[in-house]
Order: sequence, then C-alpha cells, then structure tokens
Amino acid sequence: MWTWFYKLASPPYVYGVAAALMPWLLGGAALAIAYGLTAGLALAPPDYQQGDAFRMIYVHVPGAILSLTVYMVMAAASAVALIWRIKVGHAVAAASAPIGASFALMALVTGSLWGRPMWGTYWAWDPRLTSELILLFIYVGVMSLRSAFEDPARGDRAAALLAVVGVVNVPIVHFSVVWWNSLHQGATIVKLGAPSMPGSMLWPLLSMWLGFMLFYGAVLCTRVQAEVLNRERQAAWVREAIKS
Amino acid sequence: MNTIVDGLGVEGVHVWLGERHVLKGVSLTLRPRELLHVSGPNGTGKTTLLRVVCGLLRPEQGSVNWLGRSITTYRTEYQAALAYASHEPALKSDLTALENLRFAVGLKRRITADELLAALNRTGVGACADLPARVLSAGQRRRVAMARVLAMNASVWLLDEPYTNLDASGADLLSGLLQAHIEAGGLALVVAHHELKLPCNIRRLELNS
Amino acid sequence: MMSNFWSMGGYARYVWPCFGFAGVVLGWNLWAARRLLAGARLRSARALAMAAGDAR
Amino acid sequence: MNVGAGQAFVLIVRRELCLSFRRPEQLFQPLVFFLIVTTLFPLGLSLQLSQLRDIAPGVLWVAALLSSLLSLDSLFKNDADDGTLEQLALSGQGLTLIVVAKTCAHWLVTGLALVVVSPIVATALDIPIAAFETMMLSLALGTLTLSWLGAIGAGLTIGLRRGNVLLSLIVLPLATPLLIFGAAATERAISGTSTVGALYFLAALCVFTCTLAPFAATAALRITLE
Repeated sequence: MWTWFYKLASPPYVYGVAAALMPWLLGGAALAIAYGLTAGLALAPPDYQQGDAFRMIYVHVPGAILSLTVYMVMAAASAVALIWRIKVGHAVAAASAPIGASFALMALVTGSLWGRPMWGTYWAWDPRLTSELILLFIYVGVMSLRSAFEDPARGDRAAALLAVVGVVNVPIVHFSVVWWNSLHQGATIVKLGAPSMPGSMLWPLLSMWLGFMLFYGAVLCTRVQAEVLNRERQAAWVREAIKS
Repeated sequence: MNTIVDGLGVEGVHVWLGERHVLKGVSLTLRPRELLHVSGPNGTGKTTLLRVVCGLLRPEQGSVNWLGRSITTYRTEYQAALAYASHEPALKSDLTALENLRFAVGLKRRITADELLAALNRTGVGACADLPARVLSAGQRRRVAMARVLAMNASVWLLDEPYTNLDASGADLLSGLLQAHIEAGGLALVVAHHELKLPCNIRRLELNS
Repeated sequence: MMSNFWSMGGYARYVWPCFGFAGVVLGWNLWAARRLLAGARLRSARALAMAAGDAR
Repeated sequence: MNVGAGQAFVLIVRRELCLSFRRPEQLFQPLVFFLIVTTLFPLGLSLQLSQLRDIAPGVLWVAALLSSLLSLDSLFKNDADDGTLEQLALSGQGLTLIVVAKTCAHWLVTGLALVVVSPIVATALDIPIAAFETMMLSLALGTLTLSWLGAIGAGLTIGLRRGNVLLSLIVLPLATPLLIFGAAATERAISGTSTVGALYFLAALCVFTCTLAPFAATAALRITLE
C-alpha cells in the first residue's frame, strides 16, 4: 500500500524530477518577478500615507511570508524523514534551511530599511520584525546543529528534531512578542501592507509572492539534487545521473 | 531466515558510520551454553557489532532477534535479560564502588546491599566497596564493572574487551566467571583481540575490514 | 520623467538599497545552489572513480 | 523482582542528587555566576536607585536564563562521557523515564537553588519585598520550563565538541517567551499592577513544555546515542 509513497520518495526519482522541474520553476519565477517589479515600482500609484516608500513591501512582505513557508516545508520534511526514516526528507530539509534563512535575513533588512522613513529608526522592536529575528536565530541553530555532527546521518536527524521542536515554538514566540509589544507601546505603528489595497497595488504584490514561491522551488530543486547526491554516493543510479 | 527461538540471532546487519561502511552483512547466532568470541584487527567494527547487539545502535539494514523476536519491539524484556560491559568501565568517579553498583543494578532488579557486596567479593574488590571509584586502579575498576555484570543476574553477557587492565589473577578470575556463566546455561558474546583459554565450547567470529 | 522614477518621491535612499539587497539575496541563492550541486557532482564522480579503481 | 517505574524514578533522582552533592562547587558556580552578572549590570550602567528598579526584572531574568544554561551542558554529557548513560539506557527502564528523572533532578539542584538565592539579587537590584513572591514563583516556573527546553538541547548536543555554545544557540531563541512573560510578571509585581496574566501565560508554557518536551528530549537522546 505504501510502495507508491516510497517510490515517490526514492532518491533517483526525486533527483530526476528536481532536475526536470528546475528550469520551468526558474522561468516562471523570472516572469512573475519581472511583472511584479514593473507593476510595483512603476505602474502602481504611490500610497497616500507612505508615498513611494510603500513600494518596499513588494520585497519585504513576500520575503517574510517565504521565510515562514520555507520553515513549514522544512519542518514537514523533517517530520516525514524522522517518522518514516526517509532520507529524501532530510535532503529537502537540509536544502530548505539556508534558503529560508536568507529570506528571513531579506525580510529583516528590507523591513528595517522601510522602518527608517516610517518610524524614524532602523529598528523599533516591532513584533513582526522581532519574531522574524528569532526565526532567523532558529534557522541558524538548525543549520549549525546539522553541520556540527561528524556523522551526516546523525546530524540530519538531530537537525530534523530541532526543526520540529521549532515549529511548535515559532507561533508561541510570535504570540509572546506581540503580547510584549502591546505592553510597551500603543498600536501607533503603521501596519505593513494595509488590509484593503486597491488592485493596482495588490496584483504586483501577489505576483511577487508567486515569483518568490517559484524561485524557492527552483533553488530547492537544485539544492535537493546536491543533497541527494551527497547522501547516496555509492548507489548505482548516481553514475547515470551525473553523466548527463 | 533462521529464527533462533532460544537465543540470540543477528541477521545481515549493515552499519555505516558516516562515510564508512563498518559492518557489511554480519550474521551470527548464539544459543544458551555458547560463548562467541569476536575478534579482528582494530577498526573492523567489533565494538560497533556489540553496540548493535545491545540495541544501542540501530543497524541500517538487518535485524537482531532475541527469543525469535526483534529487540526493538521487545526492548524491555531483552534489556532485563542483558548485561553489557562497555570498553570503559562506566563508573561514576564520585560515587563509591557499592553506590555505582546500586544505582546501575538497582534499575534492573531489586537487590540488597549484601548481594552487591557478594558480587564485589567474587571479583575480589570487596575491600574497595566504600571507596570512591576515582581512587581505584584501572584493574580494580574493571573488576567492579565485572561485579556489576554478575549482580545483574542476566542470561546474556555482552563484554567489550573485558580482559583489558586485568592482571594474571584477574584474567583467570574472569575466565572462571565466564565458564560458570556458560555452564549455568547463559550465553556470552566477548570481544577480545587475544585468544580466550576456556574449557567450554568457544565459537569464533573473525571480522575483517 | 525618468529622474522622477529614480527619486522615488524622495525615498530613493531607502527604496533602491531595499530592492538591491533583495536582488543580492536572490542572486546568492541561485549561485550558492549551483555551486553546491557542482561540488556534489564532482565528489560523486570522484567517489565512483575510486570505487571503480578498487574493483579492478 | 522487576523494578517499577516509580522506584526507578526515585533511584535515578537520588543518584543525580548524590552526584551533585559530591561536587558542591558545580552546584555553586552557576549561582555565583548569577550573582556576578546581576552585579555587573548596575556597575556598567551607574544608575540611580530608582532607575535600577526599572531595569531590574530584565537583568534578573537574563542572568537567570544564562546561569541555568551553564549547567545544562552537563545534563547528559557527563554520563555519556564515562559510559554510564549507556548503562542507564540498557537498564530496562524506558529512556523517557530516565530523561524525566534526570531533568527533574537537574531542576532541583539548579532551578530551585536559583529561586532560593533570587531574593538576595532582588534586594541588590532594589526590587521591593512585596514583589518577591511573584518573582520567585515566576522564576520557579521559568527555570523548570527552561530545564525542559534545555534537556532537548542537551540531548541533541551530547557528542559534540563545541556543544556548549551550540546548546545556547539552540535553546535561547526557544526561551524568549519565558523571558518576556517572566520579566513582565516581575515588572508588574514591582509596579503593583496585576500579575495574573503574565503568570498564567508562564504557567501555561510550563505545562505545555513539561508535557511535550520529555518525548522530544527522549527522541533527541535516541538520535545521538544510536
């Protein structure tokens, strides 16, 4: 009954699929990001409160969403890998961590660049940015733990467990930071990405988000190929795979 | 497929440690009244094999069975029947020899101080019972570790280089204990890089790289 | 018209570094992933060559 | 003849306590560290006494987290190094029971001790006596939760050479909610406002962590042992 599942998760299959998917995902990402940038930077009207500074949300918001999405993918892959002892799950988790961390870093830097004109300071201990920072720390912890082990299989499983523990903790951290923030400052901070946006502002944002998702998929495909190869050096299929 | 109903069976065990393929399909069987002597040059996976048989290391392929059942599903019962002496004596240096035994054996079975003292006396370290383990010599520590194996009343002995640091009388003592254990219906797996001189039936398993 | 676009309503010194940094992150991701894959292929090829050498 | 779980639990706790009291310096070092760190803050800031009271909860809690982390490193590592952890793992008692017993014993000798000395630090930081009760309760809940988070981290970093730094890197981000609610409870107790909300959150975190962390810590130990 589970054979299809294991076939789906078999290293050669995953390697082949990742190699085949990668150019399509990258192409799609390029298209979506190109449209998002043009429409977001040039066509969308300036915000009536924030002026042209609001355009920074076109990279900040997708970056922040992706940093969380990638974490969810990493934790899910880790859980699958731990429970069913599927090596490909570790490969996906190991491939996702640096990508997610880079997105978290992007969200932090772009967020503080947006904060300077809006709040008058680069860092205001805004709850979202603070929990993003802690997310970045958790990413760094997972990556350091994986690389600290001499036995890669053990490093994989340790990092996977930490990723799963982290996924329970991320919402708690976010909630507590929001609670803490409401204690210290009033809700004077301008919300990033107003809830009701006109279409000319919203479509570029959605397009950027889609583009970032596809981009993550493309980079994930490349990285998963590498991680799968690193975990399956002796297998016979590797000979065929690296010839092409 | 050989299902050993009355003993220990290891079937086609493969273990990789990092990049190294340490155990390549090792199989063995061990019945009561049998002693298996595992030998081989350094780095051939003797200790790894022992850790697999204990259940401390999960093999990537293959299985270990006790009384015909896998030790992973039958863990508690297997562990209750098992005494493992690792390469290091596994003593807390701040605890006395007697306390070391009490805290280790006490988790396995209910035991009185007198029984523990008797075990220490049998291995010739009864006089050290109340000394902290850090002041004992390497040979004495080894004897305390041996007393722990005795006190566990286990039918399966898994010993990793038990003759290390023992003097001539200690080695004779250990051989005698092994002999008595086998004759009493126990089974033992001993990792040692030199010959064992015992009157009982010794089977050998030589690991090569 | 064009200079109006580049000045971003006076926010140019925040908007362009922001997009620039995002671009750098995306570029790094692509570059690092390719490099990782190239390295993995190289090591696999070496391991296979060594295994073939052992067999002979 | 078999040893029940309750007896085994008591035996392991006794073993841990016995080991701790044979090495009293290991008991006192984290406490002294706690005292020193809290002394460093006022010296570095050279504040008026009234301002000291404003930063006191944060200082107290950061120092408490850091000093608890110091001793977490040795939670499983000492036993792993001398081989006794293998003996415990093969004792026929479940690994979860061993983890629970060891962590509880660890909290008794570190967390509880920290709670006991915290009034000294609090006095030095000009925290009013009326706030002591809340402060000690919040510290007790917080250190217990941290012991559990730390057990996961300690299990994951057993065999590693630079495990101590990595342990902090892993555990501190997870411990941020503790710091937030703990310091908030203390702060509110000082200013005389209602502390119930923060304490409830802290208690909820503690119950939640104590329920799930034993399984995570056991899994961590299995990964690094096997």
